[in-house]
Amino acid sequence: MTLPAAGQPQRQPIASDEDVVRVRQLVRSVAVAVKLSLIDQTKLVTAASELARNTLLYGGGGTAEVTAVQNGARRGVRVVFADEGPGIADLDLAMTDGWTSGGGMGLGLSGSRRLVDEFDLDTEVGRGTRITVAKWSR
Amino acid sequence: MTLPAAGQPQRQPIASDEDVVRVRQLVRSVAVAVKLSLIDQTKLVTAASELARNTLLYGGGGTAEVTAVQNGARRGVRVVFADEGPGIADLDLAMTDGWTSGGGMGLGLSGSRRLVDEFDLDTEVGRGTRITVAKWSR
Amino acid sequence: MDAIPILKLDDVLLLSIQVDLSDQTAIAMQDALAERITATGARGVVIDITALEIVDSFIGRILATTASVSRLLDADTVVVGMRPAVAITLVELGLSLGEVRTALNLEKGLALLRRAWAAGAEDSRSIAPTLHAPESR
Amino acid sequence: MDAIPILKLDDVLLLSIQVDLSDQTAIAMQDALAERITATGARGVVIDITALEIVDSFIGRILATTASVSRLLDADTVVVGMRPAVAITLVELGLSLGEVRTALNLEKGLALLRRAWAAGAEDSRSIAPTLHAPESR
Ligand SMILES: Nc1ncnc2c1ncn2[C@@H]1O[C@H](COP(=O)(O)OP(=O)(O)O)[C@@H](O)[C@H]1O
Ligand SMILES: Nc1ncnc2c1ncn2[C@@H]1O[C@H](COP(=O)(O)OP(=O)(O)O)[C@@H](O)[C@H]1O
Repeated sequence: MTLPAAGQPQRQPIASDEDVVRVRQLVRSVAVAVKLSLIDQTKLVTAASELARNTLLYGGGGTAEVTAVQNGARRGVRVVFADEGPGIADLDLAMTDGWTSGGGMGLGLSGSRRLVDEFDLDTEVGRGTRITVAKWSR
Repeated sequence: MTLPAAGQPQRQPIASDEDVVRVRQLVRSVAVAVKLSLIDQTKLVTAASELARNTLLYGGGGTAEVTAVQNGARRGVRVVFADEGPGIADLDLAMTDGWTSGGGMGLGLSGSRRLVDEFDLDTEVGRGTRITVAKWSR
Repeated sequence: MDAIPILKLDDVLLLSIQVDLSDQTAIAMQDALAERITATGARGVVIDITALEIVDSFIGRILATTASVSRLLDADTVVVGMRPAVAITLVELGLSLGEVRTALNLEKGLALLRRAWAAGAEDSRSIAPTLHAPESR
Repeated sequence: MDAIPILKLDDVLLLSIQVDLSDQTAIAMQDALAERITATGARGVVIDITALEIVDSFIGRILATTASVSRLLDADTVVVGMRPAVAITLVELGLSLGEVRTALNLEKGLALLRRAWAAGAEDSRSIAPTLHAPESR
């Protein structure tokens, strides 16, 4: 599990298309700072892009909180996406490759889970959704 | 969500093949009036054509109601298709790309959802079907 | 119900769709075209959709099946004049026109047919369409 | 919203994506490209993504649908310059770019188009893309 945080969390509101781009840039800068490999940076930023878009489109907007974390000798990046949208009623369905309630590709949740080392999803219908992901240096 | 209506709704009965053409023409004229881009006009009119045909073929006829709408600075078009036909028993199936109970391509519902910004489907078996779509200026 | 005139240019039939196409008109077009191919022995068909403001799944399917029917009657079909907005919408709708050949305009469509015939003397199915039918209940 | 410049090299349009692509910019790119294909009669499109640090499912879909739209407008598309990390990530994400053709760089992309056109005079659908629509509710 992700334990002691090695840096201050940085928050990025997600209220527009451009904010999704800003989330990518913020996540990349922290991933570079903790020295993730180029491939791991790319995987994490891609996952963050998917989840930030979901926060915007389905969650009605929200925030991303990006933190440099440390666990023994390993450094990493943790990102928390939070919204107060409708929540996800059928999580199994939502996590299925190819399933979308909108017009998407249905790969955002299932695909981003494959791209990160930790993936934790907390949702309540009518209350909102909170997704925490982390990626660690090797 | 679509809120204050900026224009009077215009109704077009859907009882024949030619009425489907009239729905397209009415939707296009309102889309032009609210200054949707040519591409967005085309997407909306195409979705309307699909849904009007469904109203005719599966709903046994009905109406289309077309309204110019406003939401802050953005203008848009809302179209409501209503019939008192058999309703849709299995909505997941009906929304699946390629599924048709008749001889169609099975792209009317799923495809038109991709073409619009808002898509809301309300149906009850034995009572009828009501589909509301909206497209907004960018 | 307006009929769609079918012109003959040498061995090519030319349909120019000018009306806002109702489903019945589209079906009538397809039927009339098949008769004309057989009556004239035409080797090619050009369907000009420059005037069409939308192509939905019904009309798209008619274009695809028209190409398939023509192919069975030994004529190749090219659809010309598709508007950019129509192309974008068709793809987002999820419709594939199967193997329907397209060209920018009438001249390019005719040139395409001539090229295919010249190159494909030994293989006249070179621009053959296939229709992918949807899964259905 | 930054626009993406579209250059013309003979009968090929070249888009070089330099910005960190927002969804709206990607859609605007697709729309502008379709108009330019029709306006210029271009036969090919090369999309250079050398500068793109990530391709997520939205941008990946735009690349795939752009190829399908171009095909309907009778132009072939090649995506060039994909970074290795992007390719690895796309596969792990589970995204298929459909039949989008790729090449290492601009020169190889142009060569691919020329080769396809030369070989495919009798069958110019040689690099035709198809779009597989996702399953949905
Ligand atoms: N933050 C969220 N709030 C509510 N619903 C969500 C959220 N994120 C995802 N979902 C639901 O899960 C579905 C699957 O999401 P995803 O796998 O990212 O595919 P896509 O974004 O292409 O639809 C979405 O279509 C949506 O219904
Ligand atoms: N207004 C309606 N009333 C009842 N059933 C409908 C209605 N609209 C769609 N359906 C059902 O949903 C199915 C899928 O519709 P659609 O995706 O438009 O494909 P298609 O029109 O090609 O059959 C139809 O075959 C029909 O069974």
